[in-house]
Amino acid sequence: MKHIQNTAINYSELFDDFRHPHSGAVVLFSGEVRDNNKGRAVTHLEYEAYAPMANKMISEILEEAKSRFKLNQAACVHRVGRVEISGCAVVVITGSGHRKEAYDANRYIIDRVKNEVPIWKHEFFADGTSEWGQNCDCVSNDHHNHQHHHHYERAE
Amino acid sequence: MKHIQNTAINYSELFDDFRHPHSGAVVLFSGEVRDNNKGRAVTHLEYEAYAPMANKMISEILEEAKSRFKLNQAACVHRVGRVEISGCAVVVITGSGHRKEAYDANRYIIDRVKNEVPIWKHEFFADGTSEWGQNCDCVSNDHHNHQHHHHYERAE
Amino acid sequence: MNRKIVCFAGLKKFFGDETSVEVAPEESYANLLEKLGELNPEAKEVLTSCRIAVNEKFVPLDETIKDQTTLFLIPPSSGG
Amino acid sequence: MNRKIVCFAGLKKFFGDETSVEVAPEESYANLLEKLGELNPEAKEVLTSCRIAVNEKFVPLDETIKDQTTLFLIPPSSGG
Repeated sequence: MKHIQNTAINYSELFDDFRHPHSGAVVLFSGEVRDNNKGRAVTHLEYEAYAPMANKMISEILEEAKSRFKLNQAACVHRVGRVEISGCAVVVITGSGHRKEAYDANRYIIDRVKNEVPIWKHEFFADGTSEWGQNCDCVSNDHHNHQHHHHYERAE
Repeated sequence: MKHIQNTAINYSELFDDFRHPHSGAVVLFSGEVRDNNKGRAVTHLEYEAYAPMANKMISEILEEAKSRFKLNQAACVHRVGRVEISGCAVVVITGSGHRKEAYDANRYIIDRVKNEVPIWKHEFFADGTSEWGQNCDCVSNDHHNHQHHHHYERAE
Repeated sequence: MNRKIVCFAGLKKFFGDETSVEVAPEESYANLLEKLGELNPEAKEVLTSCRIAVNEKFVPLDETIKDQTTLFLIPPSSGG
Repeated sequence: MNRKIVCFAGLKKFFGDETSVEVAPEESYANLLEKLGELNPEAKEVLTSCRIAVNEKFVPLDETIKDQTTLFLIPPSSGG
Protein backbone atom coordinates (compact mmCIF):
# COMPACT_ATOMS: atom_id res chain seq x y z
CA MET A 1 0.00 0.00 0.00
CA LYS A 2 1.36 3.35 -1.04
CA HIS A 3 1.00 5.21 2.27
CA ILE A 4 1.30 2.37 4.78
CA GLN A 5 4.33 0.11 4.95
CA ASN A 6 5.79 -2.44 7.32
CA THR A 7 9.41 -1.96 6.30
CA ALA A 8 11.80 0.92 7.08
CA ILE A 9 10.90 4.22 5.41
CA ASN A 10 13.65 5.23 3.03
CA TYR A 11 13.17 8.98 3.38
CA SER A 12 16.38 9.81 1.54
CA GLU A 13 15.07 8.09 -1.55
CA LEU A 14 11.61 9.59 -1.15
CA PHE A 15 13.19 13.01 -0.84
CA ASP A 16 15.57 12.56 -3.76
CA ASP A 17 12.62 11.65 -5.96
CA PHE A 18 10.78 14.74 -4.85
CA ARG A 19 12.02 17.24 -7.40
CA HIS A 20 9.76 19.59 -9.34
CA PRO A 21 10.95 22.46 -11.57
CA HIS A 22 8.23 24.75 -10.16
CA SER A 23 9.09 24.04 -6.54
CA GLY A 24 11.23 26.58 -4.74
CA ALA A 25 10.59 25.05 -1.33
CA VAL A 26 10.47 21.43 -0.23
CA VAL A 27 9.70 20.57 3.41
CA LEU A 28 10.17 17.13 4.90
CA PHE A 29 8.83 16.12 8.30
CA SER A 30 9.97 12.93 9.93
CA GLY A 31 8.15 11.70 13.03
CA GLU A 32 10.63 9.60 14.96
CA VAL A 33 10.61 7.36 18.00
CA ARG A 34 11.88 9.13 21.10
CA ASP A 35 13.62 7.20 23.86
CA ASN A 36 11.24 8.71 26.39
CA ASN A 37 7.63 9.76 26.75
CA LYS A 38 6.17 11.72 29.65
CA GLY A 39 9.16 10.90 31.80
CA ARG A 40 9.23 7.17 31.09
CA ALA A 41 12.02 5.38 29.22
CA VAL A 42 10.75 3.88 25.95
CA THR A 43 12.42 0.86 24.36
CA HIS A 44 10.53 0.79 21.04
CA LEU A 45 7.09 1.26 19.50
CA GLU A 46 4.77 -0.90 17.49
CA TYR A 47 2.22 0.61 15.13
CA GLU A 48 -1.02 -1.02 14.12
CA ALA A 49 -3.30 0.29 11.40
CA TYR A 50 -6.60 -0.47 9.80
CA ALA A 51 -4.47 -0.42 6.70
CA PRO A 52 -6.86 -0.14 3.73
CA MET A 53 -8.81 2.66 5.37
CA ALA A 54 -5.68 4.44 6.62
CA ASN A 55 -4.18 4.30 3.15
CA LYS A 56 -7.33 5.72 1.59
CA MET A 57 -7.62 8.48 4.18
CA ILE A 58 -4.00 9.58 3.80
CA SER A 59 -4.48 9.72 0.05
CA GLU A 60 -7.55 11.94 0.53
CA ILE A 61 -5.75 14.21 3.01
CA LEU A 62 -2.90 14.68 0.51
CA GLU A 63 -5.33 15.59 -2.26
CA GLU A 64 -7.08 18.06 0.00
CA ALA A 65 -3.77 19.64 1.02
CA LYS A 66 -2.73 19.98 -2.63
CA SER A 67 -5.86 21.90 -3.52
CA ARG A 68 -5.98 23.93 -0.30
CA PHE A 69 -2.35 25.06 -0.50
CA LYS A 70 -0.46 25.72 -3.71
CA LEU A 71 1.45 22.45 -3.73
CA ASN A 72 3.20 20.88 -6.67
CA GLN A 73 3.60 17.62 -4.80
CA ALA A 74 2.75 15.97 -1.50
CA ALA A 75 3.70 12.59 -0.08
CA CYS A 76 3.12 10.72 3.17
CA VAL A 77 4.15 7.27 4.35
CA HIS A 78 3.37 5.77 7.77
CA ARG A 79 5.03 2.73 9.28
CA VAL A 80 3.27 -0.24 10.82
CA GLY A 81 5.00 -2.86 12.94
CA ARG A 82 7.98 -2.42 15.22
CA VAL A 83 9.98 0.82 15.04
CA GLU A 84 13.15 1.29 17.10
CA ILE A 85 14.38 4.45 18.85
CA SER A 86 15.23 7.14 16.26
CA GLY A 87 13.42 5.10 13.64
CA CYS A 88 11.07 6.93 11.31
CA ALA A 89 7.38 6.32 12.08
CA VAL A 90 5.92 8.73 9.56
CA VAL A 91 7.22 11.02 6.87
CA VAL A 92 5.47 13.93 5.11
CA ILE A 93 6.99 15.80 2.15
CA THR A 94 5.52 18.89 0.51
CA GLY A 95 6.78 20.93 -2.42
CA SER A 96 5.59 24.38 -3.41
CA GLY A 97 6.68 27.52 -5.23
CA HIS A 98 7.22 29.37 -1.96
CA ARG A 99 8.14 28.24 1.50
CA LYS A 100 5.09 29.41 3.44
CA GLU A 101 2.77 27.00 1.60
CA ALA A 102 5.24 24.11 1.86
CA TYR A 103 5.55 24.53 5.65
CA ASP A 104 1.85 25.16 6.27
CA ALA A 105 0.70 22.25 4.11
CA ASN A 106 3.21 19.92 5.71
CA ARG A 107 1.91 20.69 9.15
CA TYR A 108 -1.69 20.46 8.01
CA ILE A 109 -1.06 16.96 6.65
CA ILE A 110 0.76 15.60 9.70
CA ASP A 111 -1.83 17.07 12.09
CA ARG A 112 -4.67 15.43 10.21
CA VAL A 113 -2.86 12.12 9.82
CA LYS A 114 -2.14 12.00 13.55
CA ASN A 115 -5.63 12.98 14.62
CA GLU A 116 -7.88 11.23 12.14
CA VAL A 117 -6.27 8.26 10.45
CA PRO A 118 -6.86 4.82 12.05
CA ILE A 119 -3.30 4.10 13.13
CA TRP A 120 -2.33 3.27 16.68
CA LYS A 121 0.88 3.41 18.62
CA HIS A 122 1.80 0.74 21.15
CA GLU A 123 4.55 2.02 23.44
CA PHE A 124 6.93 -0.39 25.13
CA PHE A 125 8.65 0.88 28.25
CA ALA A 126 11.96 -0.02 29.85
CA ASP A 127 10.13 -1.34 32.93
CA GLY A 128 8.55 -4.10 30.83
CA THR A 129 5.07 -2.59 30.61
CA SER A 130 3.37 -1.33 27.49
CA GLU A 131 0.59 1.07 26.69
CA TRP A 132 -1.58 2.02 23.75
CA GLY A 133 -1.29 5.77 22.95
CA GLN A 134 -2.78 8.49 23.58
CA ASN A 135 -1.60 10.81 20.96
CA CYS A 136 -2.17 14.21 22.41
CA ASP A 137 0.66 16.67 22.29
CA CYS A 138 -1.27 18.68 24.84
CA VAL A 139 0.64 19.18 28.04
CA SER A 140 -2.45 20.13 30.04
CA ASN A 141 -4.11 17.62 32.33
CA ASP A 142 -7.54 18.75 31.28
CA HIS A 143 -8.30 15.87 28.99
CA HIS A 144 -12.02 15.90 29.55
CA ASN A 145 -13.03 18.06 26.67
CA HIS A 146 -11.47 16.36 23.70
CA GLN A 147 -11.63 12.96 22.30
CA HIS A 148 -8.04 11.80 22.29
CA HIS A 149 -7.69 11.26 25.97
CA HIS A 150 -7.48 7.55 26.31
CA HIS A 151 -4.75 5.31 27.32
CA TYR A 152 -5.40 1.95 28.75
CA GLU A 153 -2.76 -0.27 30.19
CA ARG A 154 -2.50 -3.56 28.45
CA ALA A 155 -2.68 -6.65 30.62
CA GLU A 156 0.55 -8.43 29.74
CA MET B 1 33.41 26.34 5.72
CA LYS B 2 30.75 24.44 7.61
CA HIS B 3 27.71 26.45 6.50
CA ILE B 4 28.82 27.68 3.08
CA GLN B 5 29.85 25.34 0.31
CA ASN B 6 30.49 25.53 -3.41
CA THR B 7 29.63 21.90 -4.18
CA ALA B 8 26.23 20.17 -4.31
CA ILE B 9 24.49 19.86 -0.94
CA ASN B 10 24.05 16.21 -0.05
CA TYR B 11 20.87 16.63 1.97
CA SER B 12 20.21 12.90 2.15
CA GLU B 13 23.46 12.39 3.97
CA LEU B 14 22.93 15.44 6.17
CA PHE B 15 19.50 14.12 7.04
CA ASP B 16 20.64 10.56 7.68
CA ASP B 17 23.23 11.88 10.12
CA PHE B 18 20.59 13.89 11.91
CA ARG B 19 19.40 11.35 14.43
CA HIS B 20 18.93 12.06 18.13
CA PRO B 21 17.27 9.73 20.64
CA HIS B 22 15.38 12.65 22.20
CA SER B 23 14.03 13.92 18.90
CA GLY B 24 10.49 12.98 17.99
CA ALA B 25 10.31 15.44 15.11
CA VAL B 26 12.86 16.31 12.46
CA VAL B 27 12.04 18.97 9.86
CA LEU B 28 14.11 19.55 6.74
CA PHE B 29 13.67 22.57 4.49
CA SER B 30 15.27 22.65 1.07
CA GLY B 31 15.27 25.91 -0.87
CA GLU B 32 15.48 24.98 -4.52
CA VAL B 33 15.92 26.74 -7.83
CA ARG B 34 12.62 27.26 -9.65
CA ASP B 35 12.47 27.39 -13.42
CA ASN B 36 10.60 30.68 -13.21
CA ASN B 37 10.46 33.85 -11.15
CA LYS B 38 7.80 36.53 -11.39
CA GLY B 39 6.67 35.23 -14.74
CA ARG B 40 10.14 34.98 -16.32
CA ALA B 41 11.83 31.72 -17.34
CA VAL B 42 14.96 31.10 -15.27
CA THR B 43 17.86 28.98 -16.59
CA HIS B 44 19.98 28.80 -13.45
CA LEU B 45 21.21 30.83 -10.47
CA GLU B 46 24.58 31.79 -9.15
CA TYR B 47 25.10 32.61 -5.50
CA GLU B 48 27.79 34.86 -4.13
CA ALA B 49 28.56 35.24 -0.44
CA TYR B 50 30.81 37.18 1.85
CA ALA B 51 31.71 33.72 2.99
CA PRO B 52 33.52 34.10 6.35
CA MET B 53 30.87 36.50 7.64
CA ALA B 54 27.98 34.44 6.25
CA ASN B 55 29.39 31.32 7.87
CA LYS B 56 29.74 33.04 11.22
CA MET B 57 26.25 34.56 11.06
CA ILE B 58 24.59 31.24 10.18
CA SER B 59 26.40 29.62 13.08
CA GLU B 60 25.10 32.33 15.43
CA ILE B 61 21.54 32.06 14.07
CA LEU B 62 21.61 28.29 14.70
CA GLU B 63 22.81 28.79 18.26
CA GLU B 64 20.10 31.35 18.88
CA ALA B 65 17.43 29.04 17.44
CA LYS B 66 18.63 26.19 19.64
CA SER B 67 18.24 28.22 22.79
CA ARG B 68 15.02 29.96 21.73
CA PHE B 69 13.23 26.75 20.74
CA LYS B 70 13.72 23.40 22.41
CA LEU B 71 15.99 21.94 19.75
CA ASN B 72 18.27 18.97 20.10
CA GLN B 73 20.00 19.81 16.83
CA ALA B 74 20.04 22.39 14.08
CA ALA B 75 21.95 22.53 10.81
CA CYS B 76 22.10 24.87 7.83
CA VAL B 77 24.18 24.81 4.66
CA HIS B 78 24.00 27.40 1.87
CA ARG B 79 25.40 26.97 -1.62
CA VAL B 80 27.62 29.43 -3.45
CA GLY B 81 28.34 29.23 -7.17
CA ARG B 82 26.13 27.95 -9.94
CA VAL B 83 22.97 26.02 -9.01
CA GLU B 84 20.79 24.42 -11.69
CA ILE B 85 16.97 24.20 -11.78
CA SER B 86 15.73 21.94 -8.94
CA GLY B 87 19.16 22.13 -7.37
CA CYS B 88 19.35 22.78 -3.64
CA ALA B 89 20.45 26.32 -2.75
CA VAL B 90 20.01 26.07 1.00
CA VAL B 91 19.03 23.41 3.49
CA VAL B 92 17.89 23.78 7.11
CA ILE B 93 17.34 20.82 9.43
CA THR B 94 15.92 21.00 12.95
CA GLY B 95 15.28 18.25 15.48
CA SER B 96 13.16 18.53 18.61
CA GLY B 97 11.10 16.48 21.02
CA HIS B 98 7.85 17.70 19.50
CA ARG B 99 6.92 18.87 16.05
CA LYS B 100 5.79 22.41 16.81
CA GLU B 101 9.27 23.49 17.88
CA ALA B 102 10.95 21.71 14.97
CA TYR B 103 8.71 23.48 12.41
CA ASP B 104 8.84 26.88 14.09
CA ALA B 105 12.61 26.83 14.58
CA ASN B 106 13.15 25.70 11.01
CA ARG B 107 11.20 28.63 9.66
CA TYR B 108 12.85 31.04 12.06
CA ILE B 109 16.28 29.95 10.80
CA ILE B 110 15.50 30.15 7.08
CA ASP B 111 13.79 33.53 7.47
CA ARG B 112 16.78 35.00 9.24
CA VAL B 113 19.29 33.42 6.84
CA LYS B 114 17.43 34.83 3.85
CA ASN B 115 16.98 38.30 5.31
CA GLU B 116 20.21 38.93 7.17
CA VAL B 117 23.09 36.82 5.96
CA PRO B 118 25.37 38.35 3.26
CA ILE B 119 24.54 35.96 0.43
CA TRP B 120 23.28 37.12 -2.97
CA LYS B 121 21.42 35.46 -5.74
CA HIS B 122 22.21 36.19 -9.38
CA GLU B 123 19.31 35.03 -11.58
CA PHE B 124 19.93 34.08 -15.20
CA PHE B 125 16.91 34.26 -17.50
CA ALA B 126 16.06 32.40 -20.68
CA ASP B 127 16.16 35.67 -22.64
CA GLY B 128 19.88 36.00 -21.91
CA THR B 129 19.61 38.74 -19.29
CA SER B 130 20.49 38.41 -15.64
CA GLU B 131 19.57 40.18 -12.46
CA TRP B 132 20.74 40.38 -8.88
CA GLY B 133 17.89 39.48 -6.45
CA GLN B 134 15.66 40.97 -4.71
CA ASN B 135 14.71 38.46 -2.15
CA CYS B 136 11.35 39.57 -0.95
CA ASP B 137 8.61 37.04 -0.88
CA CYS B 138 6.19 39.92 -0.57
CA VAL B 139 3.67 40.03 -3.36
CA SER B 140 2.75 43.66 -2.71
CA ASN B 141 4.16 46.44 -4.86
CA ASP B 142 4.66 48.63 -1.87
CA HIS B 143 8.36 48.20 -1.59
CA HIS B 144 9.01 51.63 -0.23
CA ASN B 145 8.90 50.80 3.42
CA HIS B 146 11.31 47.98 3.75
CA GLN B 147 14.89 47.49 2.95
CA HIS B 148 14.95 44.54 0.59
CA HIS B 149 13.54 46.26 -2.44
CA HIS B 150 16.44 46.47 -4.78
CA HIS B 151 17.11 44.81 -8.01
CA TYR B 152 19.35 46.30 -10.57
CA GLU B 153 19.76 44.98 -14.06
CA ARG B 154 23.26 44.01 -14.87
CA ALA B 155 24.79 45.43 -18.01
CA GLU B 156 25.85 42.29 -19.86
CA MET C 1 -29.21 -10.27 13.44
CA ASN C 2 -25.67 -10.99 14.60
CA ARG C 3 -23.09 -8.40 13.56
CA LYS C 4 -19.36 -9.06 13.35
CA ILE C 5 -17.20 -6.31 14.87
CA VAL C 6 -13.47 -6.07 14.18
CA CYS C 7 -11.43 -4.47 16.98
CA PHE C 8 -8.10 -2.63 16.92
CA ALA C 9 -5.30 -1.65 19.25
CA GLY C 10 -6.31 -1.31 22.93
CA LEU C 11 -9.82 -2.56 22.23
CA LYS C 12 -8.51 -6.10 21.74
CA LYS C 13 -7.88 -6.27 25.46
CA PHE C 14 -11.63 -6.04 26.02
CA PHE C 15 -13.10 -7.83 23.01
CA GLY C 16 -10.30 -9.78 21.29
CA ASP C 17 -9.55 -9.34 17.58
CA GLU C 18 -13.24 -9.53 16.85
CA THR C 19 -16.52 -9.98 18.59
CA SER C 20 -20.17 -10.10 17.63
CA VAL C 21 -23.32 -8.48 18.93
CA GLU C 22 -26.98 -9.22 18.31
CA VAL C 23 -28.75 -6.13 16.94
CA ALA C 24 -32.45 -5.67 16.32
CA PRO C 25 -33.76 -3.86 13.21
CA GLU C 26 -33.86 -0.06 13.59
CA GLU C 27 -31.05 -0.04 16.11
CA SER C 28 -28.37 2.64 15.67
CA TYR C 29 -24.60 2.39 15.84
CA ALA C 30 -24.85 4.21 19.18
CA ASN C 31 -27.06 1.38 20.46
CA LEU C 32 -24.40 -1.08 19.36
CA LEU C 33 -21.71 0.79 21.31
CA GLU C 34 -23.96 0.64 24.37
CA LYS C 35 -24.37 -3.11 23.99
CA LEU C 36 -20.60 -3.50 23.74
CA GLY C 37 -20.30 -1.53 26.98
CA GLU C 38 -22.70 -3.96 28.63
CA LEU C 39 -20.66 -6.87 27.30
CA ASN C 40 -17.59 -5.45 29.00
CA PRO C 41 -18.21 -2.57 31.44
CA GLU C 42 -14.45 -1.86 31.68
CA ALA C 43 -14.55 -0.79 28.02
CA LYS C 44 -17.29 1.79 28.57
CA GLU C 45 -14.94 4.76 28.88
CA VAL C 46 -12.97 4.09 25.71
CA LEU C 47 -16.17 3.28 23.81
CA THR C 48 -17.36 6.85 24.33
CA SER C 49 -14.54 8.02 22.07
CA CYS C 50 -14.67 5.22 19.50
CA ARG C 51 -15.88 5.66 15.95
CA ILE C 52 -17.36 2.96 13.73
CA ALA C 53 -16.30 2.38 10.15
CA VAL C 54 -18.23 0.48 7.48
CA ASN C 55 -16.78 -0.05 4.02
CA GLU C 56 -13.77 2.04 4.99
CA LYS C 57 -15.86 5.06 5.91
CA PHE C 58 -16.86 6.45 9.28
CA VAL C 59 -20.61 6.29 9.90
CA PRO C 60 -22.65 8.79 11.95
CA LEU C 61 -23.37 7.03 15.22
CA ASP C 62 -27.02 8.05 15.29
CA GLU C 63 -27.69 6.29 11.99
CA THR C 64 -29.53 2.99 11.81
CA ILE C 65 -27.25 0.02 11.24
CA LYS C 66 -28.11 -0.83 7.69
CA ASP C 67 -25.92 -3.22 5.81
CA GLN C 68 -24.69 -6.71 6.28
CA THR C 69 -20.97 -6.04 6.16
CA THR C 70 -18.49 -6.18 8.98
CA LEU C 71 -18.26 -3.23 11.37
CA PHE C 72 -14.86 -1.84 12.37
CA LEU C 73 -14.57 -0.37 15.83
CA ILE C 74 -12.03 2.49 15.68
CA PRO C 75 -10.48 3.78 18.91
CA PRO C 76 -8.93 7.28 18.95
CA SER C 77 -6.03 7.59 16.52
CA SER C 78 -2.52 7.67 17.92
CA GLY C 79 -0.31 7.48 14.85
CA GLY C 80 2.75 9.57 14.07
CA MET D 1 43.00 58.63 4.84
CA ASN D 2 42.16 56.35 1.93
CA ARG D 3 39.84 53.45 2.81
CA LYS D 4 39.55 50.27 0.81
CA ILE D 5 35.97 49.14 0.24
CA VAL D 6 35.14 45.61 -0.95
CA CYS D 7 31.94 45.30 -3.00
CA PHE D 8 29.59 42.38 -3.56
CA ALA D 9 26.90 41.24 -5.97
CA GLY D 10 25.12 44.04 -7.86
CA LEU D 11 27.39 46.70 -6.37
CA LYS D 12 30.27 45.53 -8.57
CA LYS D 13 28.44 47.00 -11.54
CA PHE D 14 28.95 50.43 -9.99
CA PHE D 15 32.26 50.14 -8.20
CA GLY D 16 34.02 46.98 -9.40
CA ASP D 17 35.25 44.32 -6.95
CA GLU D 18 36.70 47.03 -4.76
CA THR D 19 37.09 50.76 -4.66
CA SER D 20 38.56 53.32 -2.31
CA VAL D 21 37.38 56.57 -0.81
CA GLU D 22 39.24 59.33 0.98
CA VAL D 23 37.76 59.92 4.43
CA ALA D 24 38.62 62.66 6.88
CA PRO D 25 38.90 62.00 10.64
CA GLU D 26 35.54 62.11 12.48
CA GLU D 27 33.60 61.11 9.39
CA SER D 28 30.93 58.48 9.88
CA TYR D 29 30.07 55.39 7.83
CA ALA D 30 27.01 57.30 6.61
CA ASN D 31 29.33 60.02 5.24
CA LEU D 32 31.24 57.32 3.40
CA LEU D 33 28.05 56.01 1.78
CA GLU D 34 27.26 59.56 0.67
CA LYS D 35 30.70 59.89 -0.93
CA LEU D 36 30.18 56.61 -2.76
CA GLY D 37 26.90 57.99 -4.07
CA GLU D 38 28.74 61.03 -5.37
CA LEU D 39 31.30 58.77 -7.02
CA ASN D 40 28.51 57.02 -8.90
CA PRO D 41 25.07 58.67 -8.71
CA GLU D 42 23.39 55.62 -10.28
CA ALA D 43 24.31 53.68 -7.13
CA LYS D 44 22.57 56.13 -4.80
CA GLU D 45 19.33 54.18 -4.51
CA VAL D 46 20.93 50.85 -3.65
CA LEU D 47 23.35 52.56 -1.25
CA THR D 48 20.40 53.66 0.90
CA SER D 49 19.80 50.01 1.76
CA CYS D 50 23.41 48.87 2.07
CA ARG D 51 25.07 47.96 5.32
CA ILE D 52 28.76 48.15 6.13
CA ALA D 53 30.73 45.37 7.79
CA VAL D 54 34.08 45.67 9.52
CA ASN D 55 35.82 42.61 10.94
CA GLU D 56 32.82 40.47 9.93
CA LYS D 57 30.39 42.57 11.97
CA PHE D 58 27.87 45.16 10.85
CA VAL D 59 28.66 48.65 12.14
CA PRO D 60 26.09 51.34 13.07
CA LEU D 61 26.18 53.81 10.19
CA ASP D 62 26.21 56.87 12.44
CA GLU D 63 29.45 55.73 14.09
CA THR D 64 32.77 57.34 13.29
CA ILE D 65 34.95 55.27 10.99
CA LYS D 66 37.56 54.12 13.39
CA ASP D 67 39.90 51.39 12.38
CA GLN D 68 42.31 50.77 9.59
CA THR D 69 40.87 47.57 8.22
CA THR D 70 39.03 47.03 4.99
CA LEU D 71 35.35 47.97 4.84
CA PHE D 72 32.81 45.58 3.29
CA LEU D 73 29.84 47.12 1.54
CA ILE D 74 26.88 44.76 1.96
CA PRO D 75 23.85 45.14 -0.31
CA PRO D 76 20.49 43.67 0.81
CA SER D 77 20.68 39.90 1.28
CA SER D 78 19.03 37.69 -1.32
CA GLY D 79 20.11 34.21 -0.33
CA GLY D 80 17.92 31.13 -0.10
